[in-house]
Amino acid sequence: MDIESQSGDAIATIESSPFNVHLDNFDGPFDLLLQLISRHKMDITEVSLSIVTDEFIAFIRALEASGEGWRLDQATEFLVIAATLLDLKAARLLPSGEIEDEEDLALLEARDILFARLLQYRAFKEIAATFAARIEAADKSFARVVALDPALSALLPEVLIGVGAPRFAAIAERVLTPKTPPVVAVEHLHTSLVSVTEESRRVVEALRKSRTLSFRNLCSDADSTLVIVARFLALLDLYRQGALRFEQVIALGELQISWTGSDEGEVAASDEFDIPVSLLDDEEIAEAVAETPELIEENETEGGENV
Amino acid sequence: MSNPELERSIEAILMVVDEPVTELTLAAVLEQTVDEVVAALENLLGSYEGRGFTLKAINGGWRFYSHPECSTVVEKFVLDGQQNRLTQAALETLAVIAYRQPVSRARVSAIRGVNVEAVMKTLVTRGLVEESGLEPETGAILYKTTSYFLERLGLNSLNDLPALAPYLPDLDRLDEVLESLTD
Amino acid sequence: MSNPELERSIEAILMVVDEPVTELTLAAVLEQTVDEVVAALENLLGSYEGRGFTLKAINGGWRFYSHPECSTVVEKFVLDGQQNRLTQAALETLAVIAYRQPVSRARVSAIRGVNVEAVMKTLVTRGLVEESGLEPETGAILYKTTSYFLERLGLNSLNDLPALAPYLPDLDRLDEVLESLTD
Repeated sequence: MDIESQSGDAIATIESSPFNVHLDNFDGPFDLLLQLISRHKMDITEVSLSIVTDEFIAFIRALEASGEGWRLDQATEFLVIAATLLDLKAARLLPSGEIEDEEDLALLEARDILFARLLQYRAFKEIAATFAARIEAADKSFARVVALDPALSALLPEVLIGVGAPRFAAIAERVLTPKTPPVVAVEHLHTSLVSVTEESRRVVEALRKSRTLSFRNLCSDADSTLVIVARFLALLDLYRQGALRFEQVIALGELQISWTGSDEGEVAASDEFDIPVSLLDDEEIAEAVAETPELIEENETEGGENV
Repeated sequence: MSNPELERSIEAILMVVDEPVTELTLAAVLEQTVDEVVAALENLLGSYEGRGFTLKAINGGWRFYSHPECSTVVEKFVLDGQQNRLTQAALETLAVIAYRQPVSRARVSAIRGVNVEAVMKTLVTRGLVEESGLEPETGAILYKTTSYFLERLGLNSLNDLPALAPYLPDLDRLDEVLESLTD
Repeated sequence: MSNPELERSIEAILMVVDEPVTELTLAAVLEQTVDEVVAALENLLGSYEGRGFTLKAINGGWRFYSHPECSTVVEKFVLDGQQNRLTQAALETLAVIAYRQPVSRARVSAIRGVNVEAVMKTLVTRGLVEESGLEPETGAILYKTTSYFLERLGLNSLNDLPALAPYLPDLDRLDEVLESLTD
């Protein structure tokens, strides 16, 4: 992809401004694109596709190294971003106003569609914020729900249940179904549950001792994939607290973790991953995944220093 | 708290409660003296002149009622309207009681996720549900369905209620689930 | 029946109901046209300015509600079930469904740029979204918002949703392009 070399300058300017993405709302490739555009007030087409590609591959490799293997959802998400970026770049390379043949026209249309898609995505994101505000407002009003006055109910004809027994049972079934997303029950499994809080303590201990460790080393004594995942989550949480740095000198290389936190004392471990009763459900996995691009953010900075 | 604000708060409370509320309770919640609350209630009462509702104190508790002069339309509405048909809320509450009886009101509330006080009272008034002793641990009143309920649903006994899917939590598990929700 | 009398009757009826009453029901019981009933409801609504309660229509049904500004005191009396907060992902997915309904999961995914399977399931479980037939060409299940969705957002109808247009910059051809995306 030789077009990438042209964007080298643009990347330098990205590095000069702190790349500080708030990831609590991150959800999907359009989000990442939007954040790149809006936070840096830059043309999306100036992003180096090769750097973004390297970051994603490194990220996927890190997962692979952790024993997690390729995660299909993350890999496909990457492909969507890469394809979108590629289309945008291709469209940008067209000289504006000089449409010579039908292929040019098609590319311009592709660009329009991509931007329209982004704009549409952003519109729904903003609308969602008004939904949250409306729900909050609606929650502040309480409906008057009162029993019929006994004097009045004495006037009533025989009560009509209005449904037959099967329909009545269906209603009971619906109402009695817990109103939370179904959670996979794991009580019947014999694996002991892994605690991120606990693994976080081990990670902190190991890093304080060795200062720098590769993720591979950090997980060398892990006896299950769950432990590796828990340590990975613990690392993300510690990174968020600013207690460590990630380094990955070359794409696809080892992920090095350096301790930058205090040498003593308790490091507060987030217990958000340690959910009682169950494994993470889909939504929570999605949320955990959404946080992982913090790695990318760090890599981008590191990569920039090396350029 | 200025008087208009006090009156407004009292209106808001009385509009959504089903049980009459005493002046003492209002005074305690609103952090006012009973005299101030009584004065506010009297002001409110005066301001409802000509409206279709009014405030009444019964047994020391205040509540909104429709105005006696409007009883004809209210009765017509109750008879004409689909009031002999159970509302969705009543139907859902009845379903919970039928399948989980005997059950306390608090537990039905927890399952349905809303306050069921008024609906329970309607079900009792309509003769579909009745009290059935006290819960030993909490002393809460337990409710069960009546034989009139079976008759209206066209069943001979509770055993004829269609079975529910086996995956639904029973009462014991339900408590755990509910607890995990509020933790 | 003069207007004040109509308004008074409506107030009296709304005071005894345990579920929302439509304008049509009111018109039938009070032997008035729907337009007259609507005008009376609007008059009433205006006359409650500054009071602790208000009238609201959700999905076409009218009821008395406590005023949102009084929520703090009312909450001390009303112990509703815990309302679950929606995640950002759920809110955004809900927004897409609300504006594009009926819509297939694949199309929502395309707009959001992510797989929405888990979030859709959550929305259905919470009763905010329901299935609404099949897409004729693909056979994919279509989804739409429920009346509970309207209730949670405090909307009378989907028409009361804010217009999407102001959230989209005014670009030439954007509408065409957007249509080509969602069609």
